[in-house]
Amino acid sequence: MDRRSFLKLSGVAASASVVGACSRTSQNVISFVEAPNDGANPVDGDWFATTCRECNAGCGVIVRTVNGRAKKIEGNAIHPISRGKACARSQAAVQTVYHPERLTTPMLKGAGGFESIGWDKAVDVISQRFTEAEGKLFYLNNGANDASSGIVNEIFGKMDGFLNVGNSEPGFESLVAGGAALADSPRLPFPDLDHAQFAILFGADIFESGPSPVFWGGSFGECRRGRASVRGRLVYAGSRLSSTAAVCDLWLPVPPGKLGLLALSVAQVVVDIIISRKLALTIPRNALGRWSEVLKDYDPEKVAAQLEMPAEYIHKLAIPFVDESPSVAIAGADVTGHVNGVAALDAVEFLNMLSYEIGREKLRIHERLTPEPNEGLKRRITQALGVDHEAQGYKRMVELVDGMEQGKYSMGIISHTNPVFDTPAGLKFKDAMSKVGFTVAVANFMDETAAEATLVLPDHHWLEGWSVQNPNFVPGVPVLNLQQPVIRPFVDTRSGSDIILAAAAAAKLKTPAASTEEFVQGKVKQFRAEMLGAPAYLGDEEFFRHLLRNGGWWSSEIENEPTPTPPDSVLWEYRDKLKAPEPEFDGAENPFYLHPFQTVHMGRGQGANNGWLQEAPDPITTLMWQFWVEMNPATAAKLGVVEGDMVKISSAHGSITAPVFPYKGIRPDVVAVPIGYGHTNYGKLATGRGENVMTLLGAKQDTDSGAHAWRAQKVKVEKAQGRMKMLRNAHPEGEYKGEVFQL
Amino acid sequence: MRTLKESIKVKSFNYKKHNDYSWSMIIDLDRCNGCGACVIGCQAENNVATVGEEEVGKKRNMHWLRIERYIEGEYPHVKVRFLPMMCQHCAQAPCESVCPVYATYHNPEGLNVQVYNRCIGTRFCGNNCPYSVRYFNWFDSSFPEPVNNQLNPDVSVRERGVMEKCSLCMQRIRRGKDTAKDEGREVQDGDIQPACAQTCPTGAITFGNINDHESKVYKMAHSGRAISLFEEKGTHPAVKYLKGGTNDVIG
Amino acid sequence: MSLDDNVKRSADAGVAGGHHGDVMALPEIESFRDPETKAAKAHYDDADIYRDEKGFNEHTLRPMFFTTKSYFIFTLALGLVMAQGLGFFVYQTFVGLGMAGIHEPVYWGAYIATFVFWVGMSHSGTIVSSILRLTQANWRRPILRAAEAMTAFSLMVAGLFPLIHVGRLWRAYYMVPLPSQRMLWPNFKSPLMWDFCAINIYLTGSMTFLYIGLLPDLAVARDKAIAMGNWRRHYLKVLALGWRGSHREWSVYNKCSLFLAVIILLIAPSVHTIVSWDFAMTMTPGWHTTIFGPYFVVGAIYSGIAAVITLMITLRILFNLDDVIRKFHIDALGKLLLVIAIIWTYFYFCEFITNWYSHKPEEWEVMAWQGHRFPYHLMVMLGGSCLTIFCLSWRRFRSCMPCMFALTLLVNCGMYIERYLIVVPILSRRDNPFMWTDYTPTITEVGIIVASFAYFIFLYAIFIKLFPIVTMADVKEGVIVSGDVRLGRHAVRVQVKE
Amino acid sequence: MSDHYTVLGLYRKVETITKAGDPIREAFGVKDGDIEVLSSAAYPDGALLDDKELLHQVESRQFLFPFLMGFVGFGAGVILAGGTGYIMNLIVGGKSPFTYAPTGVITYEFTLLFGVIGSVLSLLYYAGLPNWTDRAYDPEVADGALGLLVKVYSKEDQEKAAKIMEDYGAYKIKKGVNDF
Repeated sequence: MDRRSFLKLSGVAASASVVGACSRTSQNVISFVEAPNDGANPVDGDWFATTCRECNAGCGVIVRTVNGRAKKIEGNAIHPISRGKACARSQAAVQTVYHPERLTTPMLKGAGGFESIGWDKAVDVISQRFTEAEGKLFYLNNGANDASSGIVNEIFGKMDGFLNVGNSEPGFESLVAGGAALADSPRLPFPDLDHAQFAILFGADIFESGPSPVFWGGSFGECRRGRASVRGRLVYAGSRLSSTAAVCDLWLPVPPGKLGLLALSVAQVVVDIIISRKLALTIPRNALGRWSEVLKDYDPEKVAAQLEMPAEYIHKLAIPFVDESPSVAIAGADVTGHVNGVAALDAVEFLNMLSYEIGREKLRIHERLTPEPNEGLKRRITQALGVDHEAQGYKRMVELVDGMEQGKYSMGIISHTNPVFDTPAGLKFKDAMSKVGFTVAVANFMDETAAEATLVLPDHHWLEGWSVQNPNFVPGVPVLNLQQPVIRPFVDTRSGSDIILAAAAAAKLKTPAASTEEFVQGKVKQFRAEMLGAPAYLGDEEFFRHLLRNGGWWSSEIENEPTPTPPDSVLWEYRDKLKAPEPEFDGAENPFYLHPFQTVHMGRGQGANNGWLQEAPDPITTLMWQFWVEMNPATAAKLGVVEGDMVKISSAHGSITAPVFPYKGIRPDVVAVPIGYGHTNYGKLATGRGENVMTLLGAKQDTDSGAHAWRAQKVKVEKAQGRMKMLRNAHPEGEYKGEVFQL
Repeated sequence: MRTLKESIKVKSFNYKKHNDYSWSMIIDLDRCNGCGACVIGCQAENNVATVGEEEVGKKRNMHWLRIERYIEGEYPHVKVRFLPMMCQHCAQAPCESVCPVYATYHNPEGLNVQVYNRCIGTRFCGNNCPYSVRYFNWFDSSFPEPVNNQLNPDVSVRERGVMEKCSLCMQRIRRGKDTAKDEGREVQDGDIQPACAQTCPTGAITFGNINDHESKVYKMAHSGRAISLFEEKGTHPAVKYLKGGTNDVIG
Repeated sequence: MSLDDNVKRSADAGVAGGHHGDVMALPEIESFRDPETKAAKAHYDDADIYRDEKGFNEHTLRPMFFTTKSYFIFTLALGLVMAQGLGFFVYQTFVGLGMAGIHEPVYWGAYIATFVFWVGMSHSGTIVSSILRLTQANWRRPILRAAEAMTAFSLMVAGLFPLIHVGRLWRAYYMVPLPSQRMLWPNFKSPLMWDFCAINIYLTGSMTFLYIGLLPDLAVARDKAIAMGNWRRHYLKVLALGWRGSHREWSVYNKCSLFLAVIILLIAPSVHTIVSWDFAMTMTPGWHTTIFGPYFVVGAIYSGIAAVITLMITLRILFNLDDVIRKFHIDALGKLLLVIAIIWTYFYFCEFITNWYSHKPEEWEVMAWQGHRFPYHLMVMLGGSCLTIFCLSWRRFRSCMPCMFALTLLVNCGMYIERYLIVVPILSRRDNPFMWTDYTPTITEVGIIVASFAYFIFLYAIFIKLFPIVTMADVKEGVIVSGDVRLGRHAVRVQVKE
Repeated sequence: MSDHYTVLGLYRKVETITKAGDPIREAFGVKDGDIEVLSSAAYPDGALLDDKELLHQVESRQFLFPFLMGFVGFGAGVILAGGTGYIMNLIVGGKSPFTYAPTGVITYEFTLLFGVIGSVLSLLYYAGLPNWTDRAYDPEVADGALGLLVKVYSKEDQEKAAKIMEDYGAYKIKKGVNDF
């Protein structure tokens, strides 16, 4: 072969190989890329219904498990509270089951700190203490009306000296007390946002704190765009533009503690409108005149200066309140956090009563707008569970702390709550707790309270244990939640209530059941027998299974007791409650109002050890993994600080330093600090992250209900040394350029 | 095999004509309250890694779905807007054509698909995405024992050096289609719910087949409020948004 | 002045006509960079070494055959710098690209800016060489090799950066159209794929161009190496392909050079155009512009020519090549640089005024001379246009070696920053304002980039020791085809052109 | 082919070597391909030796190499870029599987690549390189000497040619066998 033909041939060979390269593989390539989940076939897994216990709202959830591992938590579609949805905290709970820092063994505090003891010994120690305590003990939980609370209450409830305390969320007690305004029993007010056209949110951060952000989210969605032709409109009044306020159509920065005044002023205008438009209400016309007389002090022109806004804005609230009926007024944390909380709540409730009257007159009222059906049934469920439904609230906490100080208790059981961390410094819980000889902490993780306890019992995660719950927050229908183990315990834990039962049995106390599971079954049986009457087609066993399948029981129909329409005379009795006392503040000499608030992710601090929640950007600040203090840019400028500069916030009770996050949506005289940061002993992720705002708070209480007035605090703010890079998701310049999306 | 002529004729817009399914997602901005449940839902469903404080500081968080927050106005007339942002699954996706290895392409059901094990990490797609919704694995994602027990078996854990992004819960779509096939029927509206749509408490997110003219998404996409983000770029996203109301209805 | 006069004179002087065993008595040189090398000078009868071809060969091959201690120290230092870069690179590969400062959505950072810079640098050599070859500019002759080598080496350096930059280096071969069981095939619609092809083809082309240009000089070096018994004879023998300078070889060779020059001239602009399309094909504001193709090409030629000047002056000083690389060469290159600077400034102005006039917020955010980017823009403006155009307009400046050295370095600093400004600020201020970020390179990136410069210099240093750095055959041809023609009272140097 | 003999005469002057070429050709009737000049630089065609005719043939064909290879490259580009789109049928960016512009870009690049290869092949083919055998050569050519190389077919002719070269001013003669 000569050179020339060789070259020719090799050239042909080269191009032929190129052709060959692309000819064969087509089908395979397509099939390959069409398996974008990398060939993994979707596994169905098993779905179990249970109840989310991350907070006390009692949302029904379903949990997907594959090969005995919980994979995903979703809302239970038939559950009346969650309505098929779940919040961030609930879904992040799978992370806590498999958290590397979970407690795995009972630990007794000895001379050299905690020592691991076996479960048998733990039961021995507790039973011995039970015997010694002779009923002089307290049980402190997170305010859930659940099985363990019921068990403890049934064992010790009748003993003299026993105290059952629920360390419930701040503001809860006031809400309950305010809700009691019209009904004759404590209850949470339940304004029907779903069907409202116009809503005024009085400091109600319903998506962040409030009971069940999930339920409120659904209600908001329904209100806003649930109907074809109507767009629900919301107005938020409060000192900080929270993420709830962010979705509202108008934000009114009302000074702290003045929301009751605003509500009354709106009511005054509403009554005037009713009179001037001659709306036919059940309230006699002359009675309306009397109301007008009562409310005349709250004429917008008179209170506008106090509310620091033009009087026209009050009219802007009141006119649609009548025109766009049905309307609701919702009170929340900014109302209940002050010493005049209950008074303000009453004012808000009065608005709701007026709204009901207007709505009915306009034939727009929905049966669920304001009533609280089946209050009796709910109470009966509580009683059947054996829980002390009055245990919750700050009043009991004060009683407990006093008792501990006086040495009343030789023993205490603290279950799934962290009062050392989340009660205000003014309460001095930690000091009091140290005076109790023997404290048992039932917990999943080591936290500040467990560290102070004598004995730490690792409890099952709520995905692993049995319980039954009567949620605090009942939107319209009575609910009995069932919590079942959806996975086998991942680490060597025991149900806290099982241990208590075992110890009580060993101490020869009367126990309601041998185990929690048995207790739950018994309660369901009792419930079926007492509350429902026994449906013939379901035996006890089947009924229990039915509940397991559904995740609990709730009346499928709204079983209305007729809504009490207060006759004028009753309403007239109410007139004394319509007042707007001046708010009082702890540290009133200080220049700034402190506005502690819950974020959607941290809760009261439970979420702080969860990587997902820490990394999820806060809705308003978009900060991740970080603690901050919000203040108005004008305030920051006055203090001479920019974003990331540290400031020291101090009150008589303590001080914290935090990086500044200037935020336009806050009053210039308010500094807002998130709750849930600043753990000192809560695992690697949470410890040392920020500071605990609770250390600033005094022990001011609501004058009417005795609830903790957690926003009645004024503080000093001064520039401190240091700077911190703010780990924000939004760019500090870009966050003002939303117009590029032409939304 | 198609002839060359046929193959030249195939254009992106034919998805809607030639396939049973064309998946679409509608996000009602009037409903979104920024609560972040979808973010965690997505994270749990798709094995999205957490990156830790240090990396977050460098803006390397991996959330496939993020909620953008914009602030408008001056105190006291401040308005905060939330905008859930995930892969928009553009019909004319800028990210797809620039990938040198076909690691991202458009599947016949109108989804923008990322094939992790083809990806070599040139990050060109990320540069060409106007929405900035593609995320890069800067390090090996850390799911140390025992956290790995949570991992969803349907979704792979991505190696370092590859791009990842929202798949509109591809595995759920497939499961939905499998179930429908087992039951011998078409996929019904509402059968398939991506994790975010499933969990959104306010019901702001709706998912469905836009080829089905009876479906919710079809009706919503044809309502007057529907917009596409960066419409002027001509990307034709499968994710559409419903505009919010006016700023100040009362004023 | 013809060559055989020289040869005759050499013969008369008893220099030529030696035998095979007559080893060249090259003088020992004390210092590697002693510009005066008086001993060397004394060897020739006067400064114009073109007259003595053998002397010219010896002189120009000296950098290749004689190495001083300082060279080794210098190379070792370069090696250390490269080693740290390699260390960073290996660490980054095993730990993850997070070691670099890039993040969402600044997915491309200093690596790509450096890549563009090096690709730009590569545009001097072959393109200048091709143009000058085709236009038969006589002054091109001594500088061709150095310029072409620069092309090849800067491309070799540039080619590393995509590899450094990809997330999965161990899968980077997916870009190569290799039929495999994995059924992977590259997407030829991706500008990155075009880029991949173009860079590789350009590298192939320019290496070929360099090699073909080297061929006759390799033969000369081969003969010297054999005569000296130097170890280089082994590879030189092979690489010279048995070249013996027959007329047929020369004729074919010239033709081939012509083909290559034309083809390279077609490839080179396409390469940087395609690099610019990596940006311009995206819909990122600030990148998505039609001007990028020519703008990049001009920028590339600009920085390339500046780099050639820098390099020429360096070689001239280091290897005592004052007589080969003369002031008028630098002056001529300076004029070329001036023209390119003006064109580049024109493009810069076009881009700027388009953005300024339309004032689209997302684009203006980047182009505006504001904030922390102000000094960068200033540097680009000074290095890139104002100062350059001003200075180069003066003949005295153009023939001042230190001035030109400093200016061309400044030009390349400016051009590096310009590349950085093209890549980074646009990505950090792009469409979605929520995702705006700021980017600073990390120590890893800086280390690797510094190492890339060291690598380039290292390659050059090695090249100088292995191959003739001056285009000897071209210079000789220049001597042959030129002569003095008397025009009245003047004797004018003219060149024969066909 | 039977043995051939070569004579290489080295000259110092262009004038001398140009004069030496013709007598040798005439003396033996040497064909164009059998006589050659060696130099260290490219002299214009015909400057040293009148072999224009032969070179003209070579030159006129040399362009075919890059040209034809360019066509091959064009085909490779089209097949690679266009064929990929045709076979893979993957929709990216809403573009049809086969697209003109990217195919054009790739084709352009490949055409030029093959053009480069063709040019090099033309050099190698027509210049007879690489050839690492020991051929008639003298290192002094590299230093500027000019060599006249002739191929003859008998010992006598070799001697005769050497004589002619010496007569015409060659300062050095090298004789060889089978090493043209």
